Parts: sequence; C-alpha cells; structure tokens
Amino acid sequence: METEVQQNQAQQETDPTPESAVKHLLSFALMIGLTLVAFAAVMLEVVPAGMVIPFILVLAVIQVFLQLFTFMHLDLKNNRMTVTFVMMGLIIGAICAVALFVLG
Amino acid sequence: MSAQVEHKGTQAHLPPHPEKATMESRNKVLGFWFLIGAETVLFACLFGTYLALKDSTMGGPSTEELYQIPMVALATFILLTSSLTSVLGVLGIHRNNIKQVKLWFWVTVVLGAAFLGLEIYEFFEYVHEGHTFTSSAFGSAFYTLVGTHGSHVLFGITWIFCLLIQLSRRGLNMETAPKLYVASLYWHFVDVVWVFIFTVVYLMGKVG
Amino acid sequence: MSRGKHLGRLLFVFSMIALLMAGCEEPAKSVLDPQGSTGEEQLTLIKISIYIMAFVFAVVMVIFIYVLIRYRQKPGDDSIPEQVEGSTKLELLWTVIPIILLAILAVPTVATTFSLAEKPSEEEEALTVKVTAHQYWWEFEYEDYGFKTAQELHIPKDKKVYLKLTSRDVIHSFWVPALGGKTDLNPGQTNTMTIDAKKVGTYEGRCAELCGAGHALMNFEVVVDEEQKFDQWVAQRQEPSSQPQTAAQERGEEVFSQNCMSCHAIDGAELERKGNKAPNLTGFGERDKIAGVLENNDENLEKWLKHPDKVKPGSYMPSFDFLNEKDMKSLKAYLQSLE
Amino acid sequence: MATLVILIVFALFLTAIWTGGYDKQLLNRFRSHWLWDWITTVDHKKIGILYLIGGAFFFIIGGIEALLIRIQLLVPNNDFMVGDTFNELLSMHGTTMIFFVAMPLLFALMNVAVPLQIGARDVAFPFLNSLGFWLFLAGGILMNLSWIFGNAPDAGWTNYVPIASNEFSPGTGIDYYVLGLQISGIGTTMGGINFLVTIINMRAPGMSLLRMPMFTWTSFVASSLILFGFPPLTAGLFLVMFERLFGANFFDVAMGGNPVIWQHLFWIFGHPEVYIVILPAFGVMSDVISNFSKKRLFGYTSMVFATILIGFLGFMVWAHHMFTVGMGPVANSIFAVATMAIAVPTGIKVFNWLFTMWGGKIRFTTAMLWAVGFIPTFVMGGVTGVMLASPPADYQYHDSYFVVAHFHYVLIGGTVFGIFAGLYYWWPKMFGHKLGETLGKWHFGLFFIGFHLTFFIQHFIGLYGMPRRHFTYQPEDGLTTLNQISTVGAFFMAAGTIVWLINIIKSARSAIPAGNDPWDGRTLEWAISSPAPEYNFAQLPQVRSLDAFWFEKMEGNKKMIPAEPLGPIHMPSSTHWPFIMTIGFFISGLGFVFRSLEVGVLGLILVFLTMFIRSFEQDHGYHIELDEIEKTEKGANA
Repeated sequence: METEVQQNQAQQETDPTPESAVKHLLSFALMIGLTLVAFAAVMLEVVPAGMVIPFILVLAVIQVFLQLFTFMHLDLKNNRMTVTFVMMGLIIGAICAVALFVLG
Repeated sequence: MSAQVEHKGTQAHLPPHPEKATMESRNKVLGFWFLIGAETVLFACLFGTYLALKDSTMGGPSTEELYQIPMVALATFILLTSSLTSVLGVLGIHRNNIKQVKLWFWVTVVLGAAFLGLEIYEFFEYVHEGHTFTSSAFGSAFYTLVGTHGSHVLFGITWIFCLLIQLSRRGLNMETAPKLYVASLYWHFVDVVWVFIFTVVYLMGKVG
Repeated sequence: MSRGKHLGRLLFVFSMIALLMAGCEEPAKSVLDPQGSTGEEQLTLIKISIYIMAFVFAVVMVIFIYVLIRYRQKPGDDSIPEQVEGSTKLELLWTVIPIILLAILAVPTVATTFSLAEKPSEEEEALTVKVTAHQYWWEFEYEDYGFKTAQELHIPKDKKVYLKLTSRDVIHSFWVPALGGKTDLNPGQTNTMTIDAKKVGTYEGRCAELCGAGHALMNFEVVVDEEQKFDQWVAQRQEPSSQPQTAAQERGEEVFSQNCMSCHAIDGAELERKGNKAPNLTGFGERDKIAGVLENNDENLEKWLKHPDKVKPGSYMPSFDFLNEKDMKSLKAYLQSLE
Repeated sequence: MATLVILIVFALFLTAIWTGGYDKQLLNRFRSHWLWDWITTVDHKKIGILYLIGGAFFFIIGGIEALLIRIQLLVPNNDFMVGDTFNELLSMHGTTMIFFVAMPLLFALMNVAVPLQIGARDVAFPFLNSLGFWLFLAGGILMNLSWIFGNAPDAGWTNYVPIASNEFSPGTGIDYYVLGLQISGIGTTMGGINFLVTIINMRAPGMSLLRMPMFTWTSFVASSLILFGFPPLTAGLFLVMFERLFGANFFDVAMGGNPVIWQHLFWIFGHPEVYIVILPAFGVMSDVISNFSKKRLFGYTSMVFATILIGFLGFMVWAHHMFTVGMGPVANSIFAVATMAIAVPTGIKVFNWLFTMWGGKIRFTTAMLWAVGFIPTFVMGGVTGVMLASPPADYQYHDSYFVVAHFHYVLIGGTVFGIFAGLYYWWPKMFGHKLGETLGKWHFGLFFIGFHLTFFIQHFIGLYGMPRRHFTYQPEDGLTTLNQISTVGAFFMAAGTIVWLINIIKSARSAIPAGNDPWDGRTLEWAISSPAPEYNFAQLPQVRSLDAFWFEKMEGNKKMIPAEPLGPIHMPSSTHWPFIMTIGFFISGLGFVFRSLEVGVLGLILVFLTMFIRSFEQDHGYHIELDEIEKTEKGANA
C-alpha cells in the first residue's frame, strides 16, 4: 500500500505537525454560544417579533459554516472542487426548500 | 493469476493525514463529500415539505402547543458536544494516537445514543398528546423529517461502533483511519442537519 | 448498395407525401382557429414564437446543408484540415443574437401571462361559473342564478366568463382548444380563468390531465348563444319542466326515483332525495350528448344505461342491465322528456 | 405464517453460510461458470457491456409498449386497449424509456469511454459501480414484474397524486413504480458519485480539466445533476411510499395535505433528469462530429462553459412543467424567463457543431450519420422547447400531443440518436469489431424516417386539440389520418431497431478485427488496443494537449508518451457482494409491494448485513505482474 502513497502538490504544503485542538474548542464554544442566543431570541423575546426568524436562520447558517470549515476540515485552497459541490448542494437545497414552502 | 497484495500498513507508517495519503482514501473522502451534498438536497426537500404542511394540524396540537424547548435544548447540546468529540477523535488520528481515537469516538457513540434516547422519548410524548404519523399532514411531515434525521443518527452510531470494533482488532492503519475520518464527516453532517431542525422546526414552531 | 439508395429515396418521397396529406383534414377543434379573446391572445404569442423559431431553424438548416455538401471528404483527398480553435467574434455573435431574440419573445410573454391572470373588472359584468371536475364528468354551477348543470357549459356570446375551477377527487385540467388554454382543477384549491367567445356555436372541451381509466372520454361542450337565447336557457333551467306528462314518463319517474336518485338530481321534480354524486340531469332531453361522449338518442341511452363501463371505462355508474324492457323504456321516455 | 416460513428459510440460509454447511462443490461449480465472472465483475468495461445489454432489453420492452399504444390509436374509438390498460401501457412506456433505457445506455457509454478518455486504469469505486448496475437491473425487473402479476403502474411516468394514491389507484401497481424507481435511483446516485470522483481524481498526468474530451465533460456535468437531482425524487418517492403503505397524509387534501408538493418534488428531479439524459448525448455528438470532420471541436472552451451553464440553469426551471397548476403570474413569469435563458447555451452548442464541420473533411460513417441526423432533429426539439417556455402559449400546448412531439424530438432525436452514434463509434473499442456499416445505414435510414413520420405529425395532432394520454379520439375530430401516419412511422422505427439487432448478431459472427484505431481517432481511448485490456493502459500516458492522441499523431508519434515506467498494475478483485446486496434490496422491494412489512424489513436486514460483512472484509485486490502485461501488449500489437 505504501508504494501507492502519492502526495500531490496540495498535500505537500500541509504541515506535518498535528493541528492543535484549540481551534476546535474555540469553534465549539462559538457554536454553543450561537445556539444559546438562538434559543434566547425565541424564548425571551428580546429580538423584535418580525426579525426573529431571519435572525435565527442567520445563526444556523453561521453554525453550518463553522462545522464545515473547522470540524469538517474543508478549506477553500486545497479542496476547491469539494467546496464548489457542497455550496451547490446548499444553494440547490435552499431553492428546493423555499420553493416547496412558497409554492407548495 | 497474481498473488494477493499483502497488507503492510502498520501504526508506525501512518502518514500525518491518512485521509489524503492514498488515491483510495482521497477517492473515499471526496465521494463522501458528494454524498453529503446529495443528502443536503434530500433533507432540504423534507424541510420544504414540512414547512408547507406544518400548519395543517387538522385539529391536533399545533407546533406552539406541542414542542418542549428545554428537551430540544438538551438534545441540541448533546449532539453539538458529540460533534466536538468526534473531531477530537480525528485529531487523534492525525497524531497517530490510538487511545485518543478510541476514547473520543466511544464518547461520540454514547452521546449519540443519549440523543437518540431523548428523541424516542420525545416521540412517545407527542404520540401521547395525539400527534401521530397519520393524524394529519403536519404529523406525517414532522415525523418524516425528524425521523429521517433520527435514522441517520442511528446509522451513524452503528457505523462508528463497527469501526471501533475494527479499530481494536486491527489497530490504527491506512485502512481504518480513512474510514473513521469519513464516519466523523458523516457525524458532523448529522449535526448540521440538526442545527437546522432545531432552528426551523422547533424554534420557528414556537415563533409561530 | 445502389438499390438500397433507390429504396431510401422512395421512402423519403413517401414520407414527404404523407406529411403533406396530413394538412388536408379539417380539424374540429383547433388551437390555430380561436373563437375567443383568450385563445386569440395565446395564438398571437404562439405565432410570434413560431416566427422567431422558424427563423432560427432556417438559419441552422442553411448552414447545415451548405456544410454537408461543401465539406464532405472527396475520394483520394487525405489532407488534414486546419485545426481551428474557435472564433471569439462568431461565438459572441451566436450568444448575443439568441439573447436578443429571446428578449423579443420574453416581453410579450410576461405581459400576456399577467393580462391573462387578471380578474374581469366590475364593468365587464362577467358571468361567474363554478366548475367542479369529477371522475369523469364536469359540473357547472351558475352561482348568480342558483342552479347546477353538467357536461354542457352554456355561455352568452361576447361576454367575459369567469371560471372558478376546482376538483372533487383527483387533478383534472379544463381545456377548450378553440376558446383558450388549460387550467388545472386541483382538489382543495380553486384556480380561476377568464374566457369569452366571439361566435355562436358549440366547442369541444377535453380533460387534459390524466385522471384515471375514463380520462380520454371526460369530454364536455361549451355552447355559445346570443345573449337573449342564453337568458332564455337560464330561465328554463330555473323553472325546468320536469313533470311527467304521459303514463310511460310517470312510470319512468318512479323507476328513476327507485334506482337513480341516490346519485343523480333533477331540479324542479317532486322527488324526495336528490343525489349529488353524479351529474345533475335537469334538462337532459336537450343535451347533445350522453355522458359527454355518445350522441343523445334512444339507442345510445339504452347502451349507456345498460353498460356504462363499456362506453366510458372506469365510470362509477353501475349497470342497469337488470331493468326489464318496460321499465327501461319508460325510464328513457322520462329522461328524454326533461327540458 | 408466511412470515414464519420466510424467517425459517432465512435463518437456515444464514446458518449454512456461517457454519460452512453448504455444498462446497456446487459453489465451486458456480464460481467456475462464465456467468459468475460477469456477476462478480468490477471491470468498468464489462459493467458497461452489462448496462448495454440491460438497456437494450428494456428498450425492446418499452418499444413494444409504444407500438401497442400506436396500434390503439390507429382508428378512432378503437377498443384494442382502453381505460386502465392503456394507462398502464403509457406509464410503463414512459418510465421504462427514461429510467431503464436512456439512463443505462448512457451509463454503458460512460462506463466504457470515460475512464479510457481520461487515461485512467479504473473508476474510483469499482464496487459501487457494480452495485449501481445491479440495482438498476433489480429496479427494472421489479417494475416490469408488475406486468406478470397483473397490476402495472397506471398514473403516468409522472405519477401525479392523488391519482396515484390508494384511493384512486388501489392494488399494487403504483407500489411497483415507487419501489422500482427507489431501488434503481439508489444505483444511479452511486453511479453519479463514482463518475464524479473518477473524473476529478483519476485523470492521467497532464490531463487538465480543460483538456478533457467533451464526452467526459458532459458526463461530469450530467453526474453532478444526478447527484443533486435524484435526492428530490428519493424524497418524493418516500412520501408516496409512506402514504400508500403506512397511511401518512402528505397529499390527501382531506387530511390537510397538498398534492402539488409531489409535482414540485417530481419536477425538481424531472427537469435536471432531462439534462442528465441529453448532456452525455451532446458529448457523444461533439466527439463524433469532431472525429469524422477531422477537426478539433470548434470553440471547445465555450462548449464546456455552455455545458456547465445548462447544468446549473437546469435546476432553476422545473416549474415550467407546471404552468397550468395555478402558481400565479409571478412564478410563471420567473420560470418562463429562466427557461428561455437555457436556449442561449444550447444555441452556442449547435453553432459550434456546425462550425466544427465547416472546413472539415466529413466522412459519413454510420456514427456520423446519427450525429448529422441529430442536428436538425434536436434543433426542432429545441425550438419547440422555447415555444413551450412561454406560459400563455403553454396553456394551449400543455399536456397535448404538441408536448409529446416536443419531448420525443429531444429524447429520441437527442438522446437515442446520441446513444446510437456512440454505440457505432465505440463498438470496436467494446468488442474489437465494428458494427456493419451497410446495415448500420439501413438502421439509421429506417429509424430516422420513421421517427419524423411518427412525431412531426404529432405537433399538429396537439394543435388540433388532442390531449396526451387519451386512449381514443372521435371520428369527427379530424385526427384519423394524422394518427395513422404516426402509427406507420412507429413501425418504421421498430423495423430500424430490428435491423440494428440483426446487425449486432451478424457483425459478432464475422467479428472482423477492427484494429486499435479504426476511425483515425483523436482521444486517448484509441491509443490502446481494441477491445481494451483489463488494465486499460499498460503505462499511464502523458497528456500534452486537448485531443491528446491526435496531437501525438501529428507530432509523428504512433503511441502516447508514457508517464511512468512499466510495472506491476494493481487491480481490484471481483466481488459477489454487490449482487447479494441487490438481492436484499430486491426482496425488500418485493416485500413492500406485497404489503408484507416483515419481508420488506428482512430484505433490508440482508442489505445491512452485506454492508457489515463488506466493511469487515479485508480485500486489497491483486497485482498483474510485468510479464503478463508484456504478453498482453505484444498480443495486441501483433
């Protein structure tokens, strides 16, 4: 198997020293914070009534990107194709969901 | 014909990023990302269906009466934490530290099971209140969306559980490491879907 | 090989003749010969698009035929043609021109889409008809006049008719090619559509959305009359003559109330129960067709009553094969007497 | 009781496998049989041939259904096949032709050509590739079993609810549709992912994205459409299944449901599906036209971007199938304009094809005839497509024979012509010999004339007021002659297809070796022997240009320059698990069709069990040694 271990240009740049957990812990803290804010916005009615839904949706979207780019190790530089397809999935998904909601 | 290829991968030779080291593992990870893309659209369609039908309660309890936010919040924190633990497991792979990998993935499985237990309990509660799969269009759409997510959680913990067995039998090598990496991607995806479920289903259901 | 070529040419000539022959028949209901303003507006748009598209098609064909003749490989010529990469100018040309052509089509398209969706204004005093589709028949309710009829939609000439369309069971689609395009009838939803007719006559209508076994025979007619005649028809529908006159008809009414009443209704008749599962039969004797498909005469009526499923597959009407000859005759007499 | 029996049989099987208490000799006999070789193959070229056989089989079935439909419409008020029978015919014809003919035949071409065109030894996921084929076959067979059990789907290939709900379509007909499509859909999604990863990760050195042959590009875009287009169908089919089998209420108005949701889900899938089956055909045309004009593709870069644009816009226009549903003028206008926009990239493609031929040296081989016949036919279908994009006009065309004519012009004139062009073109690479040219020209002639006879007329049948899916018309409608011509045309097409089958048999009998490069090819697949050896390339080629092989030939090289030294080649080993897993899916599907939850779940258990076993299996393939490769290569060049 090792004979097959090929490294392409992208991987050669990666740092051989293992990444630290600090980034992930920070990201996790942020997620918990965003979740708390979302729950608070709904339960405590601190946000103006009409703005609650867009507000919590934005928070959810931020969380998705946190997951994608920290936990799931997606990064734009090395995985351009992956990022393109994931974004396409999100866009088409959003269109489907909104269309079904509005037109269905 | 030709001889079977012998497997020589041992812990000592594990490269820093096993998920990118061979063509096979790169294919696996990329293919899995595509699957995630497809699943995103699948869930989006179920979300759309739910949104279109959520007000058709046919006299049953409405979203506002039904949902219990404290329980949802608990489930959310459990699942978010499990997402962190699975990424810590992946860091273990990158450090070639099998103990760390085992520990964090076991925690992930346990948290996943706890989440699933909460969800099943929640469903029982709802059925008790007259909100069932067949009681209304709302009921059907709700259980289909949340249930599909639940079945993903179930599949995820079973999968990681199987991989943990493989891990203890064969050690951390070029075969098990990419599998675990992919499983953790799956787990994060399940988490991402839940972020939308608690936002779109539960919180928006409370806003009305 | 040469015989093959010969035969091929013959086939080609034959197919061309066949295509020409196709133009000879006179179609009874045609999108291309509209009788109302909705159909006319749609035809205008159809024509604009056909002209633009015919132009595009012609351009492609001219280049296509020229290329095929001019650039076929000549025997013995083994030279290698120049490997052209492309031409920005040409490529821009066939990007920009289609965009312009499509813009020309898009403007009237959007305008017509909105104008067709408009509700008729107050001054137009539109006639409102509620159309309910059933497997496999049509119900027309004249809400302003308070009566229902089936299979035949009567409308006055030169007057806007505002249709409110819904379905009792599955999805159907309302289509009268000569008067205007389709609108679906969805269960649990009401769609609207405005039509009018500029010429007196009878226009064929069809169900255009697969709705089950009898889909192909879910036909109806739109009968257009001068306003005066239409008013007469309305008056008669409001005061129908449904009382049996002869002994046979009286017996027929009895047979009707014993066998047909649970589903059918007849306005003005002194019958106890009035069904609404099946077409309202008031004025049946005056209708052109039975069940929307058979010409309305005694023979066909018997055929229909005895074996509805053979006439219209999937029909929910049970067979009345069991009626004895006398009862059948009186039932037919009664039905035909309804005006 | 039945459940108990099944459980016992199942348990016995399991014990037999686990304890090894089965007849080993019998198993060995199985294993040495040539069929076993095909069942367990993971070789993309062999899987391509399997797809071809499967697709051709269903093509014949779907064709017979079409002929029966045309016979029924030969005379007004015909009573040959009416009512539900006719609805079953048209539903099965549509579903079969799209899912079990167009898709697998394109997958056949993709499997054969794509890895060769990018200079790869294999696809990214040989296991999934094999599984995808078997699932397609299982889905197709499951759905066609409905003919034998006497209750075929009858709600059209669009399967609109509520006509497809229990209330209005009792029995098991629709269940075959739902489960058959669900199973084959899973396979298709896998196939799509496989090709995406193959094309992204496994290209030969130097094969940059903008050096890929057009067919590879279109396969790539079509695969991404599969990736995002099939999940909505999967979701929709789940909803219908839950509604029919478990009493859910998504579409039942009385329970608060909404039938329009299914239409949206179906068309969010359905419209990309149209491009899934047309784009690879475009790719075949591009390669064939360029090859037989001896010219590089005119405007290659704009072709690539046009393909991507078509793919992307393909997701934004689904509602143009639903203009009459009552979405309101705003939604209708938006979707109308978006639809028209697709005409621009499509037009770019047509003109690029024309100008590829311009200045070339056109050779009229059969493959090229299909490509040449494709251009006017597809343009016809394209322009009627733009006409349909205008909602007010569409109110008239919608669900009439005009639409039937339009989509047959696109699907036959585009996809089927493309498939035939591709088959005549790649046949030597698949089997080592060409398909006969004379019979091929007869095949083309009969099919082409028959096609236009059948469908050109149908534009007028529609405009004269005949809705589609009607099993009859009235004598006074004035549609008799038109329908008769159409029926005659259908028989011409059938005759053409028979000539094709004769051609296959005849050329296989004589099997005159075609040589490695019978067409003076331009792309990599012509640089290796015909049929391709199992490892494809003994040495991965170094790609230096678009039309890599042509470039080397112009440089005076007879072969590609290798990018690596000759060495042992790693191959994946054959596996029977995809077949076993498919059996699990099939049992499950059949169980759900017959409303037996136990059998359905049992089948799924078999599926998961197979997955489990597969996950624990350690299989690292095998190597083909150097001497073996040298022997093969020598034999091929001799």
